[in-house]
This record gives sequence, structure tokens and C-alpha cells, in this order.
Amino acid sequence: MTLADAKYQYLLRMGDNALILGHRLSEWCGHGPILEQDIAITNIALDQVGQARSLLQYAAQLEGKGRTEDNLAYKRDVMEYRNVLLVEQPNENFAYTIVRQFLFDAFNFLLHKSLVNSKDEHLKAIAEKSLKEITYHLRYSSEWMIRLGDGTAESHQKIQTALDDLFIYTGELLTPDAVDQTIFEAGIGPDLTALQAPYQAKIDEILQQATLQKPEVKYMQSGGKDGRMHTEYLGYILAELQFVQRAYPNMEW
Amino acid sequence: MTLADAKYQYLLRMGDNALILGHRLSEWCGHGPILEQDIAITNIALDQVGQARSLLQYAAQLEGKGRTEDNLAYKRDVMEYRNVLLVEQPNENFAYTIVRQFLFDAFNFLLHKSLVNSKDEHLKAIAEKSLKEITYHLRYSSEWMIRLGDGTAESHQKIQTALDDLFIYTGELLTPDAVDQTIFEAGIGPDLTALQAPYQAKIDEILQQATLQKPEVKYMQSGGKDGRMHTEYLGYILAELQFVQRAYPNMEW
Amino acid sequence: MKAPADYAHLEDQFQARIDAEEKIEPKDWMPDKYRKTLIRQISQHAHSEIVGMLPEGNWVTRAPSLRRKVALLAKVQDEAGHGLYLYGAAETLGAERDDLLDELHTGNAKYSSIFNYPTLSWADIGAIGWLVDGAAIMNQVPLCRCSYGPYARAMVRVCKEESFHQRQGYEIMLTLARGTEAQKKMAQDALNRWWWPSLMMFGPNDAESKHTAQSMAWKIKRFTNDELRQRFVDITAPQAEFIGLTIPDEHLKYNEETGHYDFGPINWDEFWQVVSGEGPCNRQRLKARRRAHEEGQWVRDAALAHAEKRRQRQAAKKDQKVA
Amino acid sequence: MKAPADYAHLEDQFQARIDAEEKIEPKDWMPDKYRKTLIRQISQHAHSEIVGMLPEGNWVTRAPSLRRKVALLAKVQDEAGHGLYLYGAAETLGAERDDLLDELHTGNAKYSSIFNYPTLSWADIGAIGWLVDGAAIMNQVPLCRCSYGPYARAMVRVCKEESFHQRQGYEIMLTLARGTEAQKKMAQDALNRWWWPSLMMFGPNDAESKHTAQSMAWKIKRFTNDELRQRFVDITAPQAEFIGLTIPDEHLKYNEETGHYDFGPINWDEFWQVVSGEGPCNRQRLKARRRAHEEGQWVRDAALAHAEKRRQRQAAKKDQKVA
Repeated sequence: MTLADAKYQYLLRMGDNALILGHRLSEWCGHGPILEQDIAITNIALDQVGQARSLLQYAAQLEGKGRTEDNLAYKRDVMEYRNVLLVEQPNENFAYTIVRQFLFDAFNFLLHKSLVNSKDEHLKAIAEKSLKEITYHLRYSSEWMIRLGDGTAESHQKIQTALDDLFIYTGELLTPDAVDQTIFEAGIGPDLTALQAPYQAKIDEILQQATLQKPEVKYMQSGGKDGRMHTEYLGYILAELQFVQRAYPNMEW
Repeated sequence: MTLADAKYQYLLRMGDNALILGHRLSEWCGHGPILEQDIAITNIALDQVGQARSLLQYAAQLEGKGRTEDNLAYKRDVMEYRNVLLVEQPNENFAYTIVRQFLFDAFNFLLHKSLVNSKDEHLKAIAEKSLKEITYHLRYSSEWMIRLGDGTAESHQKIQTALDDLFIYTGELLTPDAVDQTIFEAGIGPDLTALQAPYQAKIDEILQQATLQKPEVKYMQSGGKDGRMHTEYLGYILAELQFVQRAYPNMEW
Repeated sequence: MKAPADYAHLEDQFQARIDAEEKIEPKDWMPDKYRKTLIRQISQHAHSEIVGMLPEGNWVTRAPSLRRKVALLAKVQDEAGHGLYLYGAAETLGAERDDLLDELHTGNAKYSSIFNYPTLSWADIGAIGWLVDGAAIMNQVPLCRCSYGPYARAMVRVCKEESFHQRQGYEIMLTLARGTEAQKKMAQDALNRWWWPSLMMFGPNDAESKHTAQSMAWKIKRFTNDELRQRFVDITAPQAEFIGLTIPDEHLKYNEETGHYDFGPINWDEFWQVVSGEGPCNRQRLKARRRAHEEGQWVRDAALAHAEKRRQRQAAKKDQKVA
Repeated sequence: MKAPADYAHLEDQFQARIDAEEKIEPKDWMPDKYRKTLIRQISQHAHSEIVGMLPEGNWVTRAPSLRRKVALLAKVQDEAGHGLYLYGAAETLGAERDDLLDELHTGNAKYSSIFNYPTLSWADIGAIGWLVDGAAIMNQVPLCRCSYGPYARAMVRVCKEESFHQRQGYEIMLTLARGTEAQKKMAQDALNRWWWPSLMMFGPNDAESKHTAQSMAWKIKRFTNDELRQRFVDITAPQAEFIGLTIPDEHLKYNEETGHYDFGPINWDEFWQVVSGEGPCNRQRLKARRRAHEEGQWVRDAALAHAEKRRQRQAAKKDQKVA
């Protein structure tokens, strides 16, 4: 794998993660459980879609085929998307949204803390801007993990169930493959294996405060970031996300 | 309005009703409350989509622009669809599905009983085939109206709620406009006003057996069949329905 | 309880302050009816912001470009923010947000009827920004000088943001109107559907409007419905012309004599139908708000329970230190 | 209770009937283990039909043409029908459908692991028809001669329909493979994802398979897992070649000596992972089935309650007539 290929893939993965997670969050817009949380979730959605734009712009530039952020977002089908499976999981209830966000933020925070030292100046600049946002996201989702875990019996049970369901999607986040390895060796991104311990430590710390049990998982689910597989949810996300561009192709909006 | 225009619109309306109702029913496929009802609902969906094919094929032929049933189904956006608002209402639960079906079947049955005498031979032939299916649909939905209405307290309350919510969409079914009038005068379709009394009689008969209250409605909702307006649900239906054709245009499947 | 004479005196003083353009503040004395009128108006306004998130939120996941998606998300977020500080303003008058929400959810409180129309294409997002926010600003700019301080100050911020939204909406329409035939058609269709409901946003004709006189005296209202509606038409008609869209009113015509646009009669039957809860989306809007509230109950309960646990733990810690 | 000697005698008679290719019918004597084995196998088969509706049902609303939509609906409906008469066959052995469903919903009963893979493109519908139904037929055709009568007869009908589905699936793949580059890619991708799971459908290698010997003696099973798998590869490999798709196995090669295709090693770790409930969609499939069942409870309750009301009313009418 050439470094150029790896960089393009890496940016796509990051961009797709941000876009799909932003999409899921934006589904809450107008339907949040409390007005303040409607605003907060929409705010995180905004950050994620904003980050997706920067990342996909850069990916398109690296690809060098004249595509734009919108071409990448609106014209790829499921099997060309490179987001991790975690971010496409549905908002079954607010607990799922919080757990998904927390499990992703804890990873994303460590990733960006490392990326601010990237040898790639462009990615470094994006990461510096994003890190501030992600620091807030992680604080927000951690607080809600604790609030719901250490809230009522009902909320505890709901968030434990969400955690049990979603934890199987965390393996993919920090299991490096050839792309990650190439990026690491080029000094552009972190050694993912080195982030595993701090990731688990963060999870443990918050779950302990939230009085939640860490699920025991024999097999992790993966396939999103390397494009091997997605869950059936992604197709529905894209049908909605891409409708206007697909129905009215090649227009300015 | 020329008769040709009216006929094309009339066929579109009938075809879109069948297609969108079939779509809604098909959402149950694999998720029905009882295996036997999963089969029955899927069976009605099959009939509806089958009818949609005949009707849209004929519409495309009348239009004479070389379009096909699939062009009509997959390439029109919300404002070009001509189904009544009733059929696009969501499956909030099985009661909504049954009420929607019953309110539509009672209309559709009367419509087809008249269309088998249509002066348009092609439409007459379609109607003859469909009438057998629709007779079964009406029996099925009537039986379930009664079963759920005169079942448990919970089922009674659920189906009454669904009826209260959906009844506002029945006005459009039998309120004639210029298209209906032109069709009637040409001896192709019924005088819709003449169907109003038998429609209400059928509704009353079944509601009485089902121990349900007929909702008092001051204003009916309309706009679907004349293309003035739809509900926000239709856009999501089309995003899903049309995804593959939109994402991979001009291909054979 | 005050004697009638005292009360009359207080009322005179109150009116004098208003006449002098002084701001009334939460702790000041005010007539009960002033307080009630304001609570009703402010909470209706807050509800409108919250319900207004729904038709626009409906296109967030389907926005046609990432740039537009970000802008729309930000806009809807702004509306939630407006709702938040408007509820806050109502609370300064002694109302409770929970009670106000109950009124909304039971269908007793009103909100702007315009949000009972569906958003059916992307162009509707443009039309809402241009027309609905445009009409809202027309209504709200005078409220920045409203006699009640907290409301007036909230309105200053709201108007600033609405004005940004309005320009954004107009720019969406402009882009569509200058786009392909399909886009132009989409824009024209949106204008056709949103024009008349926008005119209805100013409320009934002055002759039919119950509250106007008292509200004008209290400077809660500074212009009549018909004055504001005329101003809106006068500003919007040339904007439509500029981008090449046709306002769906055959009577619309500039009147050289009056210097205003004449326009056709409004379908007041439709207006009252929608106000009475029977518009195209009234049920869906209320159902969506109620569902969000009901499904959010366990989250609010958890937040309260957790806060209480923390409070108790901290109290226990303090007790230990003291002991 | 029979004495051991009687029992051995009955067992011998039973085995003799089976050896003579006689059909065992519901009222005939049969060993407990035969009954249990059959209930397990038939109910697993029934569950597979029901769970199998989910990955395919997932594309009903998105089928790319109305013709394909109708065919897919009909196919999924057939599967529901298969489930129905397979549950019926299990009931002839004294099982109750409700108990069998409970076993499914609690995760105690198995169903074909293939349905724990996601359908991600339209081509997956083709691949399932071609490969999954193809493999199922391979497994099921011998069951038409199964020693238990009701199961054998159910299988005759099932196989007829499956064979139609298989041809339909292959035809979808053919259309895609002869379509545009995008369609060909979609078809190849589907083949890549479904090939190995399809081979796993025949179960573990004979050496690892626990139940084979007894089931073969009872003529519940007529060929071993590996025999059937080999037959599937032998039939499918040329089909892939014919439509120009590449089976994702670098070891796949026709062996002139044996007259069979050699193929590469199966990833048994993945097989056991999915069987143990940890495949890509195990949780989603069970959740969907459980949800349908739970959300359908009030409907089933209503149907029962209404039937009881009718029964009582009719009984009352009869009483009146008699009186």
C-alpha cells in the first residue's frame, strides 16, 4: 500500500465516522428529551458534520480526481463507506445515543490528542481545531453516562442494556490494519495499539463512576473501516442522506 | 382538461395509491404480529404492487412519452405523486395498518365494482382482475376491524385511536374534482358522489360490529390526489423506494 | 389586597411609565392582565420556536450539501436557543416551563400556525427562511422595544439571528431559482405553498383582532396585524421578482397611488381551520412534541435523581468534615 | 411403561420399517430420541425460514424494479409459508408452536447461521437466492425421502418453491453480471461476502459432526455434511464461471482425477463464532423477532378474546333456541 493510498483511506475513515455519527445525532434534532439536551446533541452533530467537511475536503484533495466533499458524502454507496460500525448504530433511545457517543468520543479524543502532533500539517491543523470540540463531546457524554448509570433504576437498566449491545463495536476502533500501520510508520497518526490501554482506562473510570458493568465480549464486530462489511442500518442512512443529490444530480445547492 | 390528460391523471392516482399502500404494507414483511398475519399482509402488499404495475404500465402507455412503470414509480419526486394522503400514513402499530387498509379497501372496492363497467376496455380488464383481490382485502380488513374493536380493552382503545387519527384522510377519497368529473362524464369511472352513501354505510356497518365510535370530523385533509400537498411521510417512503434506481440510473435490473 | 382606589393609582403609574418608554422589570408592579397577556404571548412565541424546529428538522438528514446541512443544523439549534430564553423570559413573570409545556402538549396553548404545514422539498427550507423568518422578523422587530424588559432584550438577540436566517433562506431560493429547470420548479412550488400561510402569520384582519387595542396601549404590540402584513408584502414582492419567482396571487400589483402593493383576499377559512387544530400537520406536530416529552421522561428523572444523589453525597462529606 | 425387552423389540421393528423405506406417521410408535431429534431439526428449519425473512425483507422496500419487488415479496411470503407448515410438522410430534418460538426468542434454539449476515446491496438478494437457496435445496432434497412422513411431505413442497427461488436468484446475478460495471462490481462483492458462509451452511466437517451416524440410520439424514458441501461446490462453481463472476477461493480448481472441485479451507472459527450467537447480525435478528412477537402480543390477545366472545355469543344463541 502506498502512503498516498493509506492517507486517502485514513481521511475517508475519519470523515465517514464524523459524517455518519453526525447524521445519527442530527436525527434527534427537535426530538430531544430535554430542550437543553436537544441543543447539546445538535451542537455535537454540528461539530461532527463540520469535521466531516474538513476531512472529506482533504480526502478529495488527496485523491486528486476533482471530487468534492459532497461527491464523497453523497455519491458513495454502502460498500464504499469506511466508517466504523459503531457510529451507524441507531438511536433506539437516548441511552444508545449516549453510549455510542461515549465509546466513540473516548477513542476520538485519544486519536486527536495524537494527531495534533501529526507530521501531516493539514491533518494536524484539522485535529487542533477538532480536539477542542471533541474534548467537550467526551466531557458531555461521560457526564451523561454517569448521570444515567447512577440515576434511577430504570435509567441504569437502560444504559446498561445499551452498553451491552454496543460494546461489541469497540474492537474495531483500536485494532490497527495495514492502513493504520502505514500511517503510523509515516508519523502521521498514532500507533493504535498504544491507545488501547488508555482507552480501556477511560472506559473503566467512567463506568465505575456510572456504576455500570463492563460487558464481557468474546468476539468483537468489525468490517466498517476496512470496507469488508457494514450493518444493515447504513443503507437506510444513505438513502435518506443522499436522496436530493441522487434525485437531482449535478446541480448546485 | 382533455380526456387524455384526465385519464393519465386518473391512472396515476390509482397506480400511486396501490404502490404506496403496497409499500407501507410491505414494511411489515417479517415483522408481523402473528405468522399467519405476516403472510396475509404480505399477500395484500403483493396484490397492491401487482395492481400498481398494471395501472402504471397503462398510465405510461397513455402518456406516450416512452416511459415505463418503473420510470413512473422510481423517478417522480413527492410533488409529482398522486396518491391520496391516507395510504402514506405510517404503520404506527398493527391497528393503524388495519384501519388504513379498511378505510381504503371500502373505497377501493366500490370504485372497482364500478370500474368493471368502464367504457375503457383496458381499465375494465384491470379492474376485473383487481376486484377479486380487493374483495378479499376488504373482507380481511373488516374482520380485523371487528376483531380488534371487539377484542380486549387494549385492542379496542388502540384501534379507536388509529381510527380517530386516520379518519380525517377519508374525505379526499370520494370528493370528486375535475379529473374525476371528466372521467365520470366519459363513462370511464364512477360518479364519486354516488359512492359516498354506500361508503359511509359500509363504514357504519363494520364500526357497529366492531363496537367503535365514528370520529366526528370538522375538516378533512386532502391534497394528495390533486398533487397540491402530501404529508411529510411520503418523502421518506420515496427515498427508500427509489434508492437503487436513483443511485444507479439507467440500468436493467 | 389593595383597595380599588390604590389599584387604579398603581395602574395609572404603570401606564405612565410605559408611556414614557420606561422598561417594566420582573420585580416591578404590573397589572394582572398585563402579566397574563405577556405570559400567553411569550409562551406562544417560545412554543412556536420549539414546534418550528420540526418542519425544518425534517430536512436536516436530507440537506443537499454538507454546507447546507451545517447551516440548517445551526439554524434549528438557534431556534431551540430562542425557545430556551423565551421560556426564561416567561419564567420571570412567574410562569413555570413545565406548566407551559403541559399547555402545549394538551393542545391548550397556541403556537404559530405556519408550522402546521409540511416541508415537502428542500426548497421549503429556503421558503421558510425567506418568508416565515421574514414575517417573524416583521412581527418581532417592534418587540425589541416592548415595554417588558426581559422580553424586549430576548427579542434583540432573536431578531439578530432571525435576520441571518432570513438572508440564508433567501439565498437558498436564489440558488434554486438560478439553477436548473427542476430546481426552479421546486422553488416556485415552495413559494406557491408557503406564500399564503406566511401572510396569515400576521393574524386576522385588524377588524377581527381582539387583543390589539390593549396590547398597543401597553406597548406589547406596536403595529397592527394589517400594517405588518402590508409591510411584509411590500418588502417581499420585489424580492420574489428579483429572483424570478412568481407570487401566487393574481391580484398582487404595485399601487402607485398608495405606494404599497395591493394583494388578493386571504382564505380566512383555512386560517381558522389551522388555528383550530385542523391544519395539515397539527396532529403530527403535537404528537412529535408529546412523544419527545414522554420518551424523555426517564432521562429527566435520571438527571434529577443523580443530582439529588450528588447533593446528598456532598452533604454527607461536609458532615464528616464537621464531625 | 414398557419393559426393556419390549422396548428393544419395538425399536427393532421401528428400524426395520425405516430400513424398508416405510414412512413413520404421527400416531406410530417411535423412539423418544427419534422424536426429539426430529423436533429439534424441524423446528430449527422452521426458525430458519422465519429468521430468513429478515435479511431478504430488508430489501423489499428498496427493490430496484416493481417486477423484482413483486418477486421478492412472493419469495419472502413463501418462506413464511414454509415456516408455517414446518411448525405444523413439528406439532404432529407433540411440540407446541408457542414453546418452539419461546426457544427461538430466548436464544436456546438454533437457526441457520447464514441469516446472521447482513444484506448490504441489491445483489445480496441475488446471492441469497442463488447460493443460500441453492445450498438449502442441496440439504433438503434428500429430506423429501425422510423417514418421517409429515416432514418428508412438507419438504416436497418446500423444495419445489426453493428451486424456483434459486433460479430467480441466479437470474438476478446473471442480470447484474451482464449489466454495467457498477452492477458487476455489486454482484462480485455479494458473491465475495456470501460464498464462504454458504459453504458453512452444510455444518462442520463430518469428523466434527455429532449427530450424523444416528440420523443417517434413521434416514433423517441421507448424506453427510461434506458430501453435500462437495456437491454444492461442484454445481455452483460452473454457474459462477458461466456468468463471469469469480468465486473468492484461490484454491478452487476442478480436479480431473476425482471429478470434483477442490476448494480451500473453511474458516471454522468464524463458523463457531456465528453459531455461538456472535455473528454480524445475530443480535439484530433475535431482537427483530422478539420485538415482532412482543409488539404483536396485544393483537394475538385481541384475536383470542374476540374468538371467545363469538363462541359465547353463539352458545347463548343456541341455548335460546333450545329454551
